[in-house]
Order: sequence, then C-alpha cells, then structure tokens
Amino acid sequence: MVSPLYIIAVALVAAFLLGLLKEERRGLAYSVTLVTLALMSWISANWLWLFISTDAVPVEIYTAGTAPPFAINLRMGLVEAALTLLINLTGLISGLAMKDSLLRQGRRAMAVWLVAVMALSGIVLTRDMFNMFVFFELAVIATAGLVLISEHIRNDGLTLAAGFKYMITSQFISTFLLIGIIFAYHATGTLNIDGMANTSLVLLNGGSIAFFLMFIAIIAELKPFPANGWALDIYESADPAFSALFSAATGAAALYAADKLLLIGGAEWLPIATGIGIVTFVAANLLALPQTHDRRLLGYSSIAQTGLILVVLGQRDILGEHTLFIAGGLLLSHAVAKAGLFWLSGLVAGRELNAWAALRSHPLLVFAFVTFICMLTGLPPFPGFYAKWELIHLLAGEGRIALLGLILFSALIEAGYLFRWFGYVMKRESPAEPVDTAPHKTAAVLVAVIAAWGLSFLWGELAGALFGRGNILLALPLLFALSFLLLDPLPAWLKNTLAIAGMVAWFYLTYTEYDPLRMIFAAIFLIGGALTLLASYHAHGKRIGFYPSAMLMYAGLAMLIRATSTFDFFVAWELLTVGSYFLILRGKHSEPHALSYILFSLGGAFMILAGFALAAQGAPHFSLASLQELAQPLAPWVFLLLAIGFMTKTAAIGLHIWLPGAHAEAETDVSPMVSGILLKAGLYGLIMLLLTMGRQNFYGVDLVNAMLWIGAITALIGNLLAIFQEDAKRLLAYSSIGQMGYAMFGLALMNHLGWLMALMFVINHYVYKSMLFLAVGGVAKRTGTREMYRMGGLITLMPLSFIATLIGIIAVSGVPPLSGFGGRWIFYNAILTSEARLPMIILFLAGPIAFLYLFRLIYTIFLGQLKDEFRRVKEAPFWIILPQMIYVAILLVVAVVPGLVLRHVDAYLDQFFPNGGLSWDGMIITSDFGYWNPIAIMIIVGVIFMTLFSWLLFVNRRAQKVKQFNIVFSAERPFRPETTHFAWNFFAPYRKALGFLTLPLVTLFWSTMTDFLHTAGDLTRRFYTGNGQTYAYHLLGFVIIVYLFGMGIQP
Amino acid sequence: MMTSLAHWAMAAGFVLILIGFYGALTNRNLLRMIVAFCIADTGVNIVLVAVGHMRGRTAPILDSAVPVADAVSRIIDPVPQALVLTAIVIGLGVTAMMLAYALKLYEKKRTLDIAKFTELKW
Amino acid sequence: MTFDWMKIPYALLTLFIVFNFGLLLTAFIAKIGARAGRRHGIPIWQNYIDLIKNYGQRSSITHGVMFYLGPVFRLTGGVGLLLFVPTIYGSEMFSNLSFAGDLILALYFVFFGTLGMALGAGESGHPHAAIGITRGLAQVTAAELPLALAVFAVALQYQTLSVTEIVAAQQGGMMNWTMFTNPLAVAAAMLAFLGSMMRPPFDVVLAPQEIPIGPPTEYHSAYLALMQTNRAIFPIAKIVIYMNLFFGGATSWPEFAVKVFLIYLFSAFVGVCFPRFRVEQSIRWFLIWAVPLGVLSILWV
Amino acid sequence: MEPIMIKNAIALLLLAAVGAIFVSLLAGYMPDEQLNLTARYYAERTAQDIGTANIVTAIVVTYRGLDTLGEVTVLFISAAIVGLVLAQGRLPTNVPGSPQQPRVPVGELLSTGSRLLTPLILLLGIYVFVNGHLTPGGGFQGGAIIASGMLLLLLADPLKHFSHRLIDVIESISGLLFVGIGVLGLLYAGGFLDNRLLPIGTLGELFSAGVIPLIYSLIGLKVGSEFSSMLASLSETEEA
Repeated sequence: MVSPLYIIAVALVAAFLLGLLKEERRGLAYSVTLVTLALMSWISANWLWLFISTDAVPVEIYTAGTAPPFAINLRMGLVEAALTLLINLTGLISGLAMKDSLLRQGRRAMAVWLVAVMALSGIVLTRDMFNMFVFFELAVIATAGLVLISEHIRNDGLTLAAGFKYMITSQFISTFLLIGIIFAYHATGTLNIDGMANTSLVLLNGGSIAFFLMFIAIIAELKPFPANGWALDIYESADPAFSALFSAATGAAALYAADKLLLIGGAEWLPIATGIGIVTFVAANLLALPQTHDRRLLGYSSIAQTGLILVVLGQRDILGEHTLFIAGGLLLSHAVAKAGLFWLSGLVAGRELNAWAALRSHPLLVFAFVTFICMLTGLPPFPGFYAKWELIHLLAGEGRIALLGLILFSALIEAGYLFRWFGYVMKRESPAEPVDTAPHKTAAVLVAVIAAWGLSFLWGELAGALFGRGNILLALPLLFALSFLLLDPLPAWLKNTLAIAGMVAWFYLTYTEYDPLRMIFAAIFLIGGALTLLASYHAHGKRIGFYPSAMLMYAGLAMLIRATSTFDFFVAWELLTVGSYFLILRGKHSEPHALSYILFSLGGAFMILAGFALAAQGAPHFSLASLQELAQPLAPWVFLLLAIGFMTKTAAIGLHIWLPGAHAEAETDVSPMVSGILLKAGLYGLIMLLLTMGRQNFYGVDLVNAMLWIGAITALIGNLLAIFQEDAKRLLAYSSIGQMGYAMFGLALMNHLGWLMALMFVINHYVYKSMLFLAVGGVAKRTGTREMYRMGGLITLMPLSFIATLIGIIAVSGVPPLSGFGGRWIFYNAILTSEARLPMIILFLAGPIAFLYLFRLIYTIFLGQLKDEFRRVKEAPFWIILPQMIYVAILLVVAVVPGLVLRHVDAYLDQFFPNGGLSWDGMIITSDFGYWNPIAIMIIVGVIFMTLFSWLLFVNRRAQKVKQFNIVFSAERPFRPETTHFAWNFFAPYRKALGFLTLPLVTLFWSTMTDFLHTAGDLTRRFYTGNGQTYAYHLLGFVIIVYLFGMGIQP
Repeated sequence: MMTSLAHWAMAAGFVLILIGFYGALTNRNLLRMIVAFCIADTGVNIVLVAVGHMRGRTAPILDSAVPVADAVSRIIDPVPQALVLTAIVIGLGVTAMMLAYALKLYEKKRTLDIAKFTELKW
Repeated sequence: MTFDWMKIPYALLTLFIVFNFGLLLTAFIAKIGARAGRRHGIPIWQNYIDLIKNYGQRSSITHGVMFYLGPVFRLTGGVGLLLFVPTIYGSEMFSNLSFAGDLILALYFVFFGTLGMALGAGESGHPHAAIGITRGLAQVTAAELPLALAVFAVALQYQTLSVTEIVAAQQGGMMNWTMFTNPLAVAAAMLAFLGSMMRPPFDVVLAPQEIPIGPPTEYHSAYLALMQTNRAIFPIAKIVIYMNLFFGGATSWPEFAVKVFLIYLFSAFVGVCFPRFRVEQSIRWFLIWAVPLGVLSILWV
Repeated sequence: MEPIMIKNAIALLLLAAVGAIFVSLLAGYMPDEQLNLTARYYAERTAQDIGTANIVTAIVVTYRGLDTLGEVTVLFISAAIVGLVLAQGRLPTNVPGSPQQPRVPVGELLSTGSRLLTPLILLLGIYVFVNGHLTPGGGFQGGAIIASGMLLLLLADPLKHFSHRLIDVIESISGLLFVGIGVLGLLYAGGFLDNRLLPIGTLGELFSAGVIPLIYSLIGLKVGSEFSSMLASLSETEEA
C-alpha cells in the first residue's frame, strides 16, 4: 500500500512544481493539477478497497521515525480512507468543473486548490491536535484565497466581502483553538488526540475549559446556527464548484474533526453536540424556507445536513457501532447530493430558484436533480434512507422521542423546500438563457449521479451485511421501474406495452403468495394498474418521465403487499409516495398541489416511521405481524402514529387538503391511477394496522372509535365539498375523500361485515372512480375545460363517455341494481351490530348527499344545453374509452355475482371475525339481519324496465328528436345555451343551508402553519445582517451560550 | 495564586486577546480590525509561551550550560516554543491574506467600512 | 334455485289493486285539499280521464335517449318499489317479490326512479327542470335523514332488516306497533314522510306556480301518462313501507286501505295547514326538528 | 442610547464573558514543576535521536515536521494568493500612463545605509538558519531576516523591481526539496521527514543532526523568498 502521507506529499510536490512552471503554460499546469488530484484519489481509493475487501485494521503512520505522542502520526482506517476519497474526488471533479476559471487564473490558483484539498485530507488523517490546527488554518487560508481569486468572475465585490467575513470568523476560531490546544497540552502533557482521550482530559485540572475551547472552535467550523452567517455568504457568492468542495469536503473534514474531539470529550459532551446539531438542523432548514437564491438555499441545506450529522455523532452513546453506518450514510448522501447540486448550479444561468426551469429541456439533468433531492431527503434507495431508518429506530429504542420528533419535523421542512424547488424546475416558465452544457461541467454532475446510485447500492449491501436487510436496489419491481429510465428514449406505446406486460407478469409470478385479502389489493394494484395503463396508449411521442414515475409507484405498491417486515413496508411506502408525486407533478397546473401532496405524504410517512421505530424498541428486525404483541403503554402510541400516517394517504379529514388539487390537476390517465389505485395503499395500511393491533385505548379514548368518527366526518365533509365544486375532476376528488371515509368507517367498525364493506369499497371505488376519472378526463381533453358549467349536452357527441358516467354514478350512489348497492346493504347490516351509533348518523347524512354531486356531474356535463363551441366535439380517444368499457363490464358482472370476489374474502375474514359473516346460499346472500338476491333484483328491474320501455316504444314509436331550443319556456324562447344551461352554483340553496360546514377551516389551519413557519424563517434570517462584525458577535454569543450549557452539565 | 511570572505573562496575553477582540468588534475600519487581530494574535502567542514556562529553568538548548544529562531538570518545556513558532507564521499568513482582502475591498467600494459590505445577507 | 312462477300473476294483481287504489286515493285527497281551501275540487275519477287521455295521445317529440327513458325509469322505480315490499302481511299471494331483498333494497330503490327521472328531465335542456331537480335533491338529503335514522332504530329494535319480520313483530294488538313501542322513531319518520310527499310545506320542488310544472315541464302525452301512473303507484308504495315499519302492516286489503289513507291524509292535512318553505328553510327544518328525534330514537333503542 | 453605544456595550458584555472563561483558565493554571511526558522525552532523547542542540529545532523540523511543512505551505499559498490578487487588479485611478505623483526623495542616509547593510543582513539571515539546530533561531527567523533586508532595499528604492520569477523558482525548488527530503525519509529512514537520512554526527557541530540543517536552510530560503514576494507584491501596488 502506498503510504497515505503521499496524499499530502504528492499535493505539495505538485503545488510547488506549479510554482516552477511558466505562467503561460496553463494547460500543462491544469493537467498537472488534475493528475495530482487523481493520484490522491487513487491512493485513498486503494486504501478504501483494502479496508472494504479485507478485515484490515487501521494503520498508524508515524512521521519523523518516532512513535506518537512524541511525533505527529496519521491514521488510515476505513473512515479516513472513505473521507479522503470523498475529499480528493470532490476536489478532482470540482477542479474539472472549474476548468475555465482555473485556466484563467493560472498555476497559482491551481496550487491553492491542491493545497486546499490536501489540507482537508490532512484534517481527516492527522491524529495530532496541533497538526489538525495547522491543517485547519491551511484550509482556511486556501478557502479564503480561493474565494478571493475567484472574485473577478463576478467582479461585484460580494465574494470579497464574504471571504473577509470568513476571515474575521476564522480569526476568532483560531484564537480559541490555540488557547484550547495549549491548555489541553498543559493538562495532559501530550498533543496527541488519542493521548488526550486516554488521559481523560476533561477531568483534569482546567482541562474541561481547554477542551471546551478546542471543541467550540471545531464546532464553529461546522457553521452551527447561529454563528454561520459568513458561511452562507460564501455559499451564495463563491464559484459553485468551489462551494461543492466547501460543502462536501470541508464539511466532511470538519465533521470528522468534531468526531475526534468528541473522542476526547467523552460522554459528557455528547449532549452538547447533539443540542448544537439539532438546533442547527432545525433552524437552518427553517431559514432555508424563504430563500429564493439557489446557492444560498443550498448553503442553508448544507448547514442543516451538517447539523444532522453532528446530532448523529452526539448520539453515539446509543448508536454505538452503528454510528459509522448512520453518520456515513447521511454524510455521503449530503456530500454527493450537495456537490452535485452545486455543480448543477454551475450550469444554470440564473440565480433565482425559478431559473432552474431551464434544466427541463435536458431530461438527464432533471434526473440528476431528482436524484440529488431524493438523496438529500433520505428517500429509498439512497444511503440517507438506511441511515435515517436506523437512526430513528435507535432513538426510539432509547426513548429519545423529542429528538426524534425534531429530526423528522426538520427533515420535513427540508423536503418542503427541496420539492418545492423541483416543482419550479418542472413547472415554472423556462428562462431565456439556456443551460450551459459544457462537457466538463455536465460530466461533474453525471459523476455525482453515478456516485449517488453506486453508494445506494453499497449502502444496501452494507445494510444487508449489518442488519440482514435486503438491498432495496435489488428488489425486482424497483429494478423494473428503474429500467424505464434507460428505456425512456423509446416511443410511449412500446413502453406502455412493456409496463403492462411487466405488471401482469409480476402478478402471475406472485399470485400464489397472496391470501384473499392481499389478493384484492394485488389485483387492484397490478391488474387494475395495467388496466388503467391501457388509457396511456392514447399518448403520443415519448412521454419522457412518465413511465419511470408510474412504474416507481407501481413498484412501491407491488412491494407493499409483499412486505412482511416494517422495513420492507416502509421502503415500499416511500417508493410509491415518491413515484406518485412525480406522476402528479406532470399535470399542467399541478405544481402547488403536487407539493402539498408530497409534504403531507412525507409527513405521514415520518409518522409511520416513528411508529415503526417506537414499536421495534431497538430491535433490528421487526415484522409487521409482531405489532400485535405490543402492549401498553407503547401500543396506543404506535397505533396512533401509524394510523395518522395511513390516514394521510387516505385523505382523512384534516389531512385531506392535498387530495383535490393533486387528483384534479393530474393528467387524464394519471388521475385514475392516483385515485383509483393509490388511495388503496392507505387502506391497505389501515387494514394491516387493525388486523395486528386491533383496539387500542389511548388515555381513555378508544382509538378505533375515534377512527370511526373520523371516517364518518370525512365521508360527510368529502361529500359535502364535492357538491359545491365547479371543476369536474375536483368533484370526483372530493368524492374520493368521502368514499375513503366510508371505507375507513367500515374498517373501524371492527366487525365482519364492516370489513367486508370496506373491501367492497376498495374494489368498487377502484372501478368506478377510475372509470369516472377517465370519462371526465376524456371530456376535459376534448372540450379543453374542466369547469362543468362550460359544458353541457355532450350526451350525443360523447355517448360512450356518457354511458360510463351513467353506470359509474349509479354504482357510486348505491342505487340497485348495480354493485354499489351491495356495499350499502353490507353497510347497514354491519352497523346493526356496532355499539357506536352516533357516528352513523353523520354517515346517514352523508349518504344522500352523494346523489347531489353525482347528478350534477352527469347533468351539467352530458345533459342540458350543448354549447356552440362544442358542437364539433368528438368522442374521447379510443384508448381512453376502452378501459371505461371494460370497467362497465366489470361493474355489471360484479353487480350480478358479487360473490365472485366477496365470498373468498368473507370466508377469509372468518378467522379474524368469526361471527356475523354472510351466508352464500345459492344466489341469495343472507346476513344475521337481512337478505339480498342480486340476480333477482337485476332480473326484476330489467323485466319491469323492458316491459315499460316496450310499452312506451309502442305508444310513442314515432318520436323524433327535436332541436335544442324546442322547449316550453316561460313566455320567451331561449336562444343562447349559456343562459339556458342551469349549471353554475348548482346547489345554491344547499350552500345557504349547510355551507357553513364547508368553510375551509382545515386549509386555513395548514396555511397558517406554513405561513407561520415561513414568517418565522423570514424574521429569523434578518438576524444575518450581512455585516461581518455582527457575525463575530454571533460567534462570540454562541460560544458563551454553549459554554454556559457545557459547564452547566459538567459534574 | 497569581505569583509566578507565567501567570502574569498569561494574564497579559489574555488581556491582549480581549483588547484585540474589542478592537475587532467595535472598529468598523477594516485595517483597524486587522491590526486588532494582530494584537489578539500576539496575545495568543504570549499565552502559548507562558504555558511552557517553568520557574527557574532555562531555554531548551543543549550547550555547555545545559548538558544533555541534566536537560530534564534544567530546561523549560520546548513544545510550546515550537508551537508558537508555527502559530506566528500562520498568523502572518492570515494577516497577509486579510490585507490583500482589505485592498481589494477598498478597490471595489472605495471604503474600508465593514458595515458597507452587507449586500449578502439573510 | 326454483322460482315460483305464480308470483308473477300475484304481483301483477297487487299492482293492479294498488294502481286503482292510488288513482282514487290521490283524487280523493286532492278533493279534500280543495275542500279545505273552499274549492270544489276535481271529480273522483278525474285521474282516470287524464290517464286515458294521455295514453291516447301520441307525441312525436323527444329530446334524446335519456329524455325518452326518463319516465320509464320513473315508473320502473315505482313499480319495483311496490313489488319489493310485501303488501299484505301473512299473505303468500301479496308478499310480492320481496324475496329479492330486504328493507335496504326498498329504501335504496326509491332513488332509482328519482335518478332516472332527473336524468330524463335533464336532457330536455330545460333549465327549470334542472332547478327543480336541484331543489328536490337538496331537500331529499335532509328529509331522508330522519327516515334513515328511524328505519335504523326500527331495525335495531327488531334486530332484523326483513320487512316481513318487522311486521310480524308488531302483530298481536295495536300496542305492539312501532308507533307505540318506539314513538320517537315514528315521529321522526313521519316528519320525513312529509318531506317526501311533495306536498306543502315541502313542495317548492314542484313549485307549481313559479315554474310551470317543475321537472316534468317537457313531458306530455304518453310520457306524462307513464308519470301519472307512477304518481298513483309510488306514494302508495312508499306509504306501504311506512305502514309496515311503523303501523303494524296490514293483514287484509281493507286494513291496508284504511291505514294507507290515514297516512296519506296526514301529509295532506299538514299540507293544507302550512305555507311553503324555501329549500334551505326546509333543510334546516328537518335538521333542527326531525333529525334530533331520529337521533334520540336510535339512542333510545 | 446611540446604536454605537449599544454595540460597544454588547461587545463589552460578550468580552466580559470571554474574559471570564480566560480567568477561570488562568485560575486553574498551575505551572508544571516537572517536564511532562512529551517534554521529558524530547529533553532526554533529542540529543541521541536527532542530534540537535536546539531542542526546539528538533521539534520544529523533525518531531513536528509535518506542522512545519504545513506552515511553509501556509506561507506559500499566502504569497501565491497575495501575488495573484495584487497582480490581477490595480486601483482604478492608477491607469497606466497617468502622471505619477512626485515622490518624496529617499534620504541619503537610507540609500547609502541600505547598500551597506543589505549584504550583512542577508548574511546574518543565512547564518541564523544554517545554525538553527545549534543556536536559537532557524529557518523562519533566518527567512524573516532575509526578507527584512529586502524590505530595506524597497524602502531605499520603492521603484525597485525584484524578479518575481527568481523568487518563485527559489521558493518552489526549496519547497520541492523539503517535501522530497521528507519522502526520502519515508523511503530510506524511519518515516516522513525523519532526519536520519544523513548521519546525526556530533552534537553541537554544524554538520550534524542529519538533514535538519538542510531542511532548515531550505525553509529559510523558502520563507525568505515568500516574505520577499509578499513585500514586493504589496509594494508594487503602491508604485504603479
């Protein structure tokens, strides 16, 4: 092995060599620089490979031929190898990305660059405190120097000011550090870090203050809140490639330095580190919320991530041997993603977040952006996800709930601004200036993308080795979904065929594994999903991005039903969430709605995560089935968290505001997917939860009972809101909220029929809501509007869509003879055995309200007066009609023989609820209370109807269709369809009577919440006045506060 | 206890640091701030050296006055002296950098007032 | 499964009796109403005349398929409702087609005709039709609620959803009627009944004066005839449900006639006494007066 | 109250707190009676292991040679940056060709003195770094002395130009040699910067202590050239 000292030596040799070169030989100088950085990276990589592939122990490297503590020594272990590789590679790639400016500034700038990278490696490698100081100072000066010499690029003085602020701060820091070091030396008689740790410095006379000074100095290098104004200015103003190094490499080195110090400080200082970390994590994310400048935003995010990792280091007392896995996962995620984003920002001309919309014309760059933000947010399969999972679990296992809550809360804020940004990228107007696609700059970004996925794989393998988890990236459905990234250049129809084939094949491969309950969901997710995909054949071209997103969602769904452990379940949950988010975001005006969707979903997901973590109590493996073994006092909390998480997905009242916009603004063929299919994931979760945990008592409240109430109120409010919508898809969306309320109510009844009803809802809702969304979507496509009052009289022009809608609304309303009635019948039978009667009253009220919006839907679109501008409208495209007709057929079949599916489920439910099942006697279905004969009903109704129809035909056989305005009108003849089509504000009296129930209180609540966060962030950030001197005050204030805390907890 | 020379020197060093800090915190002129930092640096160096001081001993140079065999009992701690050398040089580098900054900042805005360089904030 | 084909002629017999009874009863009630208003009123056979006339007339007008089918839906709803409920307790002959489903079926089938009619009228393109429908639907959501609560209370009380069993439980004397065993439920249901009979004070839906004839504006001749047929059958069918649930059912046709008449008279009585509500007023009225009764009846059980 | 007074008051408050930290450090400080572990090692072993009379030099150049390499690098990049930055831009008013402000002539005493003293100063500087392992002094001190000679020249003749090229070459080559010797130590002796590449010789002689005199000379040259380079750069901003 090459001695790691060569990392330092090679960099210095090259730096000095550059001094020998002539100023004009810039190309040569640049090559020397890159080769050197590559060499440094190679050395690190070599070591890393050694440590990964063998069980080699860390190597101590002595200098001066003398053993420590008498001479400086370095250490090369797994961590050091990884970190130096990270630093050197970042240096190399940033050097590549900075090609233009390095070439312009010449050899001296390159030398400084090399020294900067070398110094950061030195910080990581050295085991000597004073030597670390030297490397820190080198890094500081090199940083300041790079800022200074890159100033002329912008030439506005801003960079200069930022650099000077940095220098001011570092003067204070180095003073503290030096004083600390010398007193620590005095106290311990050594400068060696391990030596200091061994003599337990903090306990020696005066040692704790000495340690504090060293500690605070290193911590200050981590840019903790609030002593970090200078860092933000650097992030904002410096060359992005430099910022990448500053964020990824400097951050990593400083964190490792902090880690070394914590080694000295011992357990007493861990809470302080945690405290600083969490305050920084929360505050920086909060402050990032109101940012509009991309690099400053990234700066805030960097600081936040550093804070989080500091928390992890501070929690090492409970994380133990897993600290490395967790901190490493978070650090690498942060470093790769942040470096990638900074490099990406070098491609974008504008500095506003909006300006990133320019990326949109380059799918590859969009993919890179997505990769980075998902990585930062800690979504699977990225390393941060594994790390977050373990971190939260270990915290929960030790009962550090407040910390856990703060971490998740802050992570949610972070996801908020990152995904908002992604929304800008996808939806905002593209700026005039194109993306700079110089090969060396894009190459840097792509390297980061490759690193991101490579690390994901690696972390998956590590998780497998350490915890016995499966590598997410090896999950077949996910691989299938990701393969569509590569297939994206193919035409849409081909991809569609592949997607359908894949889903059906997966179902075929796995269908034997499902019990009847899961089978329902599997059929809906996979076969149902394939069916809705038929509608996607109507799309032309390539439809870039659609299939990876859709298949990601379906992959998540497919994995969800096969999951047996909490980990697998959560992975699937996150995948389907993020996939559906991308799908929803594709809608033309869906930006804000997609954002609120992902935020609610992630919030819910975090609840689930917390719930799982709480349940596991630190156990590395926790199967879903073991949820039922939980006991008081833990169980109700777990139940509560999980239930809220799942109810976010089913859009229970209070958590529902994301749904209408998200479902309504989605594309025509996406709406049925996210409504008909995706919502069922939440129900599936609830079913899992109730099956395993059953009733829980939370401070005297029966949680299942509470769910009953929530279900009922959701049903009422959802239905009520639906009737006041002018937008057809919004109407359907609100209707979904109501329907999910019914299903939830059924589950919460906790009896046989309640569950049967819920499952019936699951099936029916999938069929009719998919059908209705397709029908309405087809109409909207043809008419170019979703406002129902603008339509009217389309029945003759779009007869097939009309038939689908008609069958759909009959099914939804529960009018016999179609399948919806079965649901109602079971419902009435189910509630008869339930003790909770009051919530049913609400449900009774909700029931008939459905008629209102359903009638409105069909009437205002298809009946009434046809508008002039739509006289030439054609029937919806074939591929949108086809699935609808299939759904019609399914509805009719299910109406006649509901037993086809329900029988099996009914029998299956016997094991959970032995009493109160149905008996299937021939065609008659009998419950404890009543009976129902679907075929008889169908035949009787059919016969009566046909008889009367024949009679009418007989007496009125010559009826001819008359013109549109041939109607009996009070004293005048209508001539304009607009004034004759009664459609707008359709249920005005209803609004007068019950409109108070539809006040947007929930929306108000959530918008107040977000406004509050924004305002808090906006006000707090005023505190960064921009004055370098003020920042010094902040730093000193920070030092003193930490001192008071730190000394307060000392024994 | 403030009896030894080391204590007095150290106290002086600390006072210098505080004076330097005060100057850096209250002077808005860049050059004055840099000078203030130099004062603080000097203070740090004095503290560094003071820590190594031991009463009644001599410089760590082995010559006729300090034979090798007696060194352990005759010389003061050499380490702080070595460290202070490094610290001084680094301080010099930093000062040079700050001066360069001050120069460039002055070029940009024709002012040395730190409060005038606040475009980047929030 | 074997089907007793004799049920068909029996059912048709029920239909025939109820149809004629309905024609006479509605005319009679109308006459009572007129007399209460100091008018002479229509002759008792007026409905027969209208019906024959309308069936005799031919129309060559339609506004479209749904328009054409609207009255068919309407009448199917009425006939179906009648036939899904046993008319005479204890009589195999007049148990009709109730084997197909229980009370829930009947309650939901009420909407079948309404929905079909609404669609048919909607296709006519006449704005008044739509206005009438919105009012009707809006009102019915509130009016149905007390009924649903009452039905639920009754089902809880008797632990069954089968109409026959509910009637059976009320046999053996008047004091066994639900009216006396669960007066709150009956009170709630009867208030709801007012709302569903399209009589004052809840008849703004039809609004005979302001809007010529509400939803059926466009219907005439044979269409109208079908609807008139329904108007004879449908109220009776509904009253039969009330009778069965709350008033001990009927064991013979005379008992049937008396009970139906009295129940019908109740709505007519209220109708002539009270002025008309606007829709939002009637919604509030139901929610404030009828629903609490229904809630109490459920909690009572 | 004036804002400025508030600011000063806050500054005083903060510094009082920092002062309190320092006071407690001071109060807790007890001068050692005996050399601590590390210092004792140096006192006992320097003579035989390293062979320098000046123990501080042994520490600076060998035991903590990596630090020294680092500080040399600090100077190197400071000089590089200062040179680069100052070469990049000039004060906008000083456009080339604009009339130069008349300078106050340098006094006779200074110009003559400088001519006389500069060689001596350079010599002293060289002496100081060459004997760094024996007497107080060393590369940094020597380098600083050399640079002061340069300063004297500049004071005497502000328009004097140094060859940046020459300075760069000296600087780089001495740096390269320094690292090179360090690496040779890694290859042929006990480790990076091990001075025992060359025989230790006799304590107190000029040619002793292995490569220390060599390294210290290189450091002296390097530091001297770096300081000179900085001075030259800074002075050029004045003159142009």
